[in-house]
Amino acid sequence: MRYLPLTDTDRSEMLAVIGAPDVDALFADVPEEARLTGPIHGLPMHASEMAVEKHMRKLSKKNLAAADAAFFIGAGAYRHHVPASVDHIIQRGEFLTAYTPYQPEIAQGTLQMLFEFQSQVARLYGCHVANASMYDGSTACWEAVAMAGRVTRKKRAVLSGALHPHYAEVVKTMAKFTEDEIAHAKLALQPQPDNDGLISRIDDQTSCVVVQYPDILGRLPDLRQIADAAHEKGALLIVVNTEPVALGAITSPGELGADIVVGEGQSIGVGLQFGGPYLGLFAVTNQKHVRQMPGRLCGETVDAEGKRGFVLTLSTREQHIRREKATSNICTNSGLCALAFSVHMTLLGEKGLRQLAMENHRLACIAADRLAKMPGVSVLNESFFNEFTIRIGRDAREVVRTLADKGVLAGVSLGRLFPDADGLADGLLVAVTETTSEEDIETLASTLEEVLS
Amino acid sequence: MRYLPLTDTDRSEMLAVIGAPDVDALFADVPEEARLTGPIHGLPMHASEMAVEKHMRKLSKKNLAAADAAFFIGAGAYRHHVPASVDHIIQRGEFLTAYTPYQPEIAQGTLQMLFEFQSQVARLYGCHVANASMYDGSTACWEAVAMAGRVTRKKRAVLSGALHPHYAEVVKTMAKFTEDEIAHAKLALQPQPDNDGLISRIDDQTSCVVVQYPDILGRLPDLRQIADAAHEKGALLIVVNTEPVALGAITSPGELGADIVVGEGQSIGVGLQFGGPYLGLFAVTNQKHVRQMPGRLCGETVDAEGKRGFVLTLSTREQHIRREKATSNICTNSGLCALAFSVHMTLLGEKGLRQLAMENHRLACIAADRLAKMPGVSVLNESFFNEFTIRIGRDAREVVRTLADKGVLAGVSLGRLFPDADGLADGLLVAVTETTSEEDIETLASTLEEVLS
Amino acid sequence: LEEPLLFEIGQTDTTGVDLPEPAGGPNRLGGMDRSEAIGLPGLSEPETVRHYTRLSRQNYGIDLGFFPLGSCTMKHNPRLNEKVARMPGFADVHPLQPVDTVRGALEVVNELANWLIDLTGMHGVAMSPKAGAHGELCGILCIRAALEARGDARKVVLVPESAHGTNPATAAFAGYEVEDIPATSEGRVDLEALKARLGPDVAAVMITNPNTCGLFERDMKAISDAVHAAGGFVYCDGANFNAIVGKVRPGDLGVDAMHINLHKTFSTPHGGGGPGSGPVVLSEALAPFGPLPYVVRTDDGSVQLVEEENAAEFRHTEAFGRMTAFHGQMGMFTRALTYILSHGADGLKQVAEDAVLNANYLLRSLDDLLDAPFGPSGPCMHEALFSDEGFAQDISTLDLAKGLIDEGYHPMTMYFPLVVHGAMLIEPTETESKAALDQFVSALRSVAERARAGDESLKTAPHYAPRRRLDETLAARKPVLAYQEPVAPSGQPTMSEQGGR
Amino acid sequence: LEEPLLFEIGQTDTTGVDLPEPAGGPNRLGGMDRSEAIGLPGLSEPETVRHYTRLSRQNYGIDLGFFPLGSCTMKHNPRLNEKVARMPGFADVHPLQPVDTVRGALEVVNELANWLIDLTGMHGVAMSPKAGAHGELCGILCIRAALEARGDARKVVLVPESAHGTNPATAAFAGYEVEDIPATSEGRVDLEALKARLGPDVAAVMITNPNTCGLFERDMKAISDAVHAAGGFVYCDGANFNAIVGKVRPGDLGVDAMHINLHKTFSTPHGGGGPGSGPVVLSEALAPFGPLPYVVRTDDGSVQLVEEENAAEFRHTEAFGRMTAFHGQMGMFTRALTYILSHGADGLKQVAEDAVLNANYLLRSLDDLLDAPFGPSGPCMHEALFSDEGFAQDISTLDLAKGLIDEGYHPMTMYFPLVVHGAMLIEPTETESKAALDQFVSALRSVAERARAGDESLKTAPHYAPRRRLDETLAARKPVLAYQEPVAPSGQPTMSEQGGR
Repeated sequence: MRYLPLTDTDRSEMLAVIGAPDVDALFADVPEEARLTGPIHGLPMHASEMAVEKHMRKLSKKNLAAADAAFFIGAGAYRHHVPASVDHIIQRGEFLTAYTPYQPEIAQGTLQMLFEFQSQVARLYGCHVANASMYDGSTACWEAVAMAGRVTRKKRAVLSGALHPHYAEVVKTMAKFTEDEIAHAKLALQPQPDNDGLISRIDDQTSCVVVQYPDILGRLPDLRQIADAAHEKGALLIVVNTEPVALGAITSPGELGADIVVGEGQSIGVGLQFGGPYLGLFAVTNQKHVRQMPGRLCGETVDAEGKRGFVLTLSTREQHIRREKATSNICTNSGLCALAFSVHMTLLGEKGLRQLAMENHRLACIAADRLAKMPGVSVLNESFFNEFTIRIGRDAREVVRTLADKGVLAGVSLGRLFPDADGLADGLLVAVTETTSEEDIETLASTLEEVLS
Repeated sequence: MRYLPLTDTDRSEMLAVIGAPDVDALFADVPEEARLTGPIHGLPMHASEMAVEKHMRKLSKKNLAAADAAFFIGAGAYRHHVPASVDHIIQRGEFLTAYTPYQPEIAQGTLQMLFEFQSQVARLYGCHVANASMYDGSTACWEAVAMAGRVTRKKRAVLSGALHPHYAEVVKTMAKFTEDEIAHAKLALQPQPDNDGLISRIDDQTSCVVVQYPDILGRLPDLRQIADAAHEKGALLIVVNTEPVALGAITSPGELGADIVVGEGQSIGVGLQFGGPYLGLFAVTNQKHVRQMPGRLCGETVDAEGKRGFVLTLSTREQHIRREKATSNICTNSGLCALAFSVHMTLLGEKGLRQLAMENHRLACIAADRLAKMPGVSVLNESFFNEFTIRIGRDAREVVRTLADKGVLAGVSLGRLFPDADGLADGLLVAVTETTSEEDIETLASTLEEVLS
Repeated sequence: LEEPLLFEIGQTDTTGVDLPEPAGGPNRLGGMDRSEAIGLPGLSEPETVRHYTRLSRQNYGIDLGFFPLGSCTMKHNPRLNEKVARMPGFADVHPLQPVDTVRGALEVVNELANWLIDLTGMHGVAMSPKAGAHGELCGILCIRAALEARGDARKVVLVPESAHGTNPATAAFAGYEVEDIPATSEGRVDLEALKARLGPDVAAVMITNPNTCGLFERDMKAISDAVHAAGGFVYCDGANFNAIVGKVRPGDLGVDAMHINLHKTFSTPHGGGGPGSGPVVLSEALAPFGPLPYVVRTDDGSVQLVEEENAAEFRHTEAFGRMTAFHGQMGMFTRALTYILSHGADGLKQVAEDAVLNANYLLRSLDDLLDAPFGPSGPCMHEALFSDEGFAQDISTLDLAKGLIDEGYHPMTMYFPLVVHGAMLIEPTETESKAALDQFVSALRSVAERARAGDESLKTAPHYAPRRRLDETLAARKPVLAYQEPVAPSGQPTMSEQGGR
Repeated sequence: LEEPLLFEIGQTDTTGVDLPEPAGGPNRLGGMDRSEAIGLPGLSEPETVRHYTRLSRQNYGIDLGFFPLGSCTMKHNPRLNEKVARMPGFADVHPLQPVDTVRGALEVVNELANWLIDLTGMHGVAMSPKAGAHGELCGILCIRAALEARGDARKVVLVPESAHGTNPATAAFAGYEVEDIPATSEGRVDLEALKARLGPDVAAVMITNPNTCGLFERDMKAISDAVHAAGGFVYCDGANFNAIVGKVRPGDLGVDAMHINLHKTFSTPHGGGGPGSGPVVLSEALAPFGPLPYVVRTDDGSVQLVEEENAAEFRHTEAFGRMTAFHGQMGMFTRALTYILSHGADGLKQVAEDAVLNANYLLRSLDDLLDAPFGPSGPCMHEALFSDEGFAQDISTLDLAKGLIDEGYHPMTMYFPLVVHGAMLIEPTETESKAALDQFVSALRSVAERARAGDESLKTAPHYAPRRRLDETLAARKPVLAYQEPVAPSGQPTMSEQGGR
């Protein structure tokens, strides 16, 4: 076994030191009848690196990689170009094989990176403080709802109908058990988000209003109005963002009145990976709320010689200290993804992020204009960043599958996202990023035309 | 430009410090008429990482990668499985982006690695001392011939006809200029190497005899007889090995009487890479010859506190000290490939190397037996390690091309290796390694049968 | 050379990418265009690589040396796993691609699920939980859903005091009251006390087995039987499954739900704090309630991924909901499966044996000098527990740990479990050689001698690390959680102020 | 922790791979079966990764900090280049595959060749030389072949005394007598002296331009004209091409042959000493003699790879032979082409400008404190040259260099070129930021002040490196070039003795 350094000689010598006749003697506390006598029957034995690599490559090749298709899928996970140096850095053994930085004297690399990450996220979101990351956007969204409950001591959350349905599902699942009430509007295919409808649901019992920006249809709600309405009723505004690149082009939620901003950070540095691991971002605009935040926080301090250094801090909120009184049961963050995000964001810088955002928007506009010209196709959105909704006059689920057979991954049908909803079946969500070429757009348009005709 | 940190502000500030009006003033010594005024006409401008990656990927996909074919090509470069950890280690910035270790106090990583590498190569070759690597096997071969001339003060080299023809061509090219005489036997398709013919060419003027082991047809000459004959005439025996994995199964050249052993180290750790960079190995059995060796040597010493350390040594042989009196003009070694070799060899260890060698041999025997059973095909070799010659009764160059169209890279035709030789055209060199599956062997046999029938 | 903060060396007009300048002109941003600066510093690529390479060298990782953190299982991370995870068919596929274009990815999920079910002797597995604690939550929610399905509103979850902090936090998050289960003097759950507490209000017992004292819960089967008899469920914290993988199946001991930390047992990288991955295996009783997406073995023995779309087809309509947006930690699944296939059924058994052998070797190489409170309780499993008994009055476990840093080692887990005073929990894992253990023992013995002798210099250790002891109190009292520009000297431009209102 | 030698920790029966045990039985090895042990130690994979990771941390690299080695051009190595070189279509193809299966690889060679020809203004390029010195040899052999083809048996090659050591060694290796060309007091070739020496016995002049004093050879065109008039050829050492790429084409200055160090100008990694790659561009006069494989631009403007097979088709039958077994350093070609495409024609020009700007900035930031012998000769190109003039009597350039190590820097090139006493050659390259240069200047100034003041502690520097000064004399006097087992204490088994006789 290539990963096991002990030789049989070592094992004998060690058993002698321990005073055990054989290794099974060390398992004496396992009831004999439960002890397995040999390798589990029917499972394969160990294999060489070459054999395992071949097997996994075979499985990998059974998938259509995005790079090999004309690719337009988004809906909460976006394909962006990640610079090669990002992947190089996250594979440095000192980052990859380190543990949670509980011994700060020999973990300043991870800690300084987390401090920089928190600072980057806070600025991107227009917030005061960000935590050191969470599992993903959907779980961060629920943590925000739970936190709003702690802050306001109320148990009713109002969810926008244009919140990502998986996010809403996670919130509702958790709320079932915490016995929070969730008021969730229905989504309708309108050119503009239904702010008025949302606001009408806010009442004095409302802990928070959850709005996605850009929303699941790609539209850009004006958050100020909702923020004012929420604050008036003593509720917090939670803004969910699933495409951080957008914030290079549009005003940040924090600047528009959000109290908690959460989102998915996958777009920057992380890659698609069939859905995970991703990167939950979590930030607050009000410093007073910091001690109600879930997840790890890294803070600045000094060492015994007065040198600046960083430590995990405010851990009295956390489960390993507070146990059942913790703000969350969360224990890990998404450290390596946070590193990837931070490295990529450093490479971009403000200048690169703005350029990237505008390049995404430019290509999305080209795509929207091209598709709008097609017979039988209409573009729903009045506003969008890099993703928009088209209506194609027939069930989009079927069309998406047909296009996939032709090597075009055309987007996400609203029927797949909202299987139980009425009136959405002909909607198709189309995402365009800097990785989309104008040739890809032409391929989408011509193949779609072929399929629809 | 993502690789250029200076901003325009920096540039202006720096020009002010220098006292130059603009950057062109710094090129004042370039004659004005030769100065280019703008980017060279007709060449493309800078491109994003994504655009360059796409372009290069397109070119990459125009090649048939060995992993996607049934693969049997050898003839001096062999496809072996390289563990993923090898590539991880050579990409550590501290190894990848270091320079030649001229400042040993901050280059002990490279130096200790080279010392270990030299020790590994010396043991593998059965030699006393190995150098820190050279460009590749073919150039190491010429360096050995040149060194034999310095040691013996004679200028006639006898080359076996079964030496890799590219190696022989490199030796002959260099000898033209140094005015050495090269006696090169013709290759004939015999089941056994023509030792007697080779020995008959050795005379008192002979500086060295150059024999490949296993030879270009895959045969295993008994070196002892040649060693004795050479030494009797005061000539050195140079043994060339192009497949180091073989030495896990067969006795090393040093143990059989070689004076200089050179070879290609690519099989261990380096990969195919369309021919380069590869790894020249160079070792001698006689300690007295060390000061006539070409290339870098790393030696053990102590530091001012008495701690063990390593330095480049005996550099009085080298060009940067001796200039026109140097033993070679060589300046770089193949350091990163040497590291890859050393890491892979460490993972193998003696046990793994022997297992690897015997697995290669086992599969090669299966392939030889399978092909020998085919009508119209005969196996030439009486002995072989992982490569052997078959005769297929018609021009093999054409057959190889036809098989390639069918996704089978069947081996190397002798007609391609020896374009001017008679009587070799129906020979095909077939290499089999641990990466070859029995299914691949069956594919080769059945496709070959189809083409030949 | 100290590495400055990114915010001290980067500039908002520097970038390490080559993208076109925006053309300007009209856009479709609906008037939400950003007008203010964000304040994000950039670096060119050479500066970026250097910044993070230098930072990395302030870190300790398993690649650098022994990392004996008990309960954290810092074992070798094979590079093959990293390579496989980056194959385009895994790394470059979107979770919402049509199913026909991701058959290979689903096979990975299914193959891994199959192994997890077989290795644990369970019935089904929820693959989506994002980490161990998320898995715990998933398991407890399954239990609650199962109880609710039979109209049983139990309110209490019993947790041993030595449990991971996540256990009580999870139970509380799921709406339960948490009560302690006492331990016996030998460091195991007190079976009789447990039995006495069981009743119609107890929804579940959460047991860590092997437990956090490094001991196997001998009475596990009896505990399960008692809990089941009282109408409750048994949750097993699988954080320490690495000690028993291939040696005993939790399903055979009556466990109803257990999460598996893929990063511990199956060596996906810890990455400085994540990402984790915590699939939850479930018994037949709980399987119907597992969240979507879910993997189940069907009657013909094949393993199937169940999502909202096909829940009815696989009769999985009682799923309690969804725990995360997509399928779970796919990138960790590929790594874990690669690891499992590399070891095979024989190798995984050897993993457990070598891990336990290494831990007992450490225990017996140290217990003459360090107090091992449960040393007489029999062999330990994958980790060895010591207390600070015998240290000089003013030397603490913390001091010893910081002293170990000066010897070139990452310290062990300190002050956990809480049941032992000044606890030190040492987990060697199976990927350490005997030579590495011997070297560590000798270093630890030397520090322990100093701790017993009251060597004052330990109190200011570490002396040779990138930083001396850091002031954690200051950090918590005056939290500085994001970079703020220093007040600019007059005449100098400042970088944009920190964003926000 | 010191890292032991592999031979001290490895065992011949340990392996980090999983391969089947040989079955034994008959074989076809023709009786050459190995019977003796080899003595190769092995390590498991975790131990291997740790051994080399630890070793790596004893190294300094460009990723860690400024690396101002003059004439060595230590610039940033983009990771994109590494990624591209590993694409299966480049990394996993055999040099002897049928040509139709490697069209993309040949296109890489051709695209790169095309750029090299255009950037240098030359006629053809021999791609196969494996490194700079190999390229020099190739160029000189082309010259000799061209002379022989016209029956001209010239015997002498002229080389400036400031040349790289490879220049005279190459000329000697190619069978020439080497004679020095003197330099003027301002550090350039003495044109009049050169002209006086030219004659029918002079085969070639080898000039480094920009030269090793960091200066551009103003009279290059006049030199070329004079050499050509005397019937000789001009070889240009292209090691410093990075200073002028995109700014001036050597072909326009009359150069007949020039090698290009891909690792210097086009940033393929140095890797601790190689591999290099040294394609040689050739003038119309020399192009017919370029070795195979060779790349030529045909009349229709396309670029073609010429091998033995198609030499006649491309009228390239006068090739002087073959310099290496296969096509050259393909893995470096992919990296260099990636680098070139990233910069483009505009970016490469910027590379030269920023490299020269950085060097002049250093020169002028230091020349008040360090003697710059050719400072008055005008702007330097890509590197700045200083002497030890003004140091205290007993402090040498070596001492200053070792003192810089203690400041966290790799030293500059020392004692080269030989024409300056105690030479220090500093090359910043274009990938250093102004901030990095300012920090270096301040460190170097502090060490230089100490050197002038005669600070004795410099003589024992470095004090803070992994090693203090190493005894190079001992290493050369009693060479220990391979590991030898210590004599075993009685009763202990030894590892197999070192192989061989």
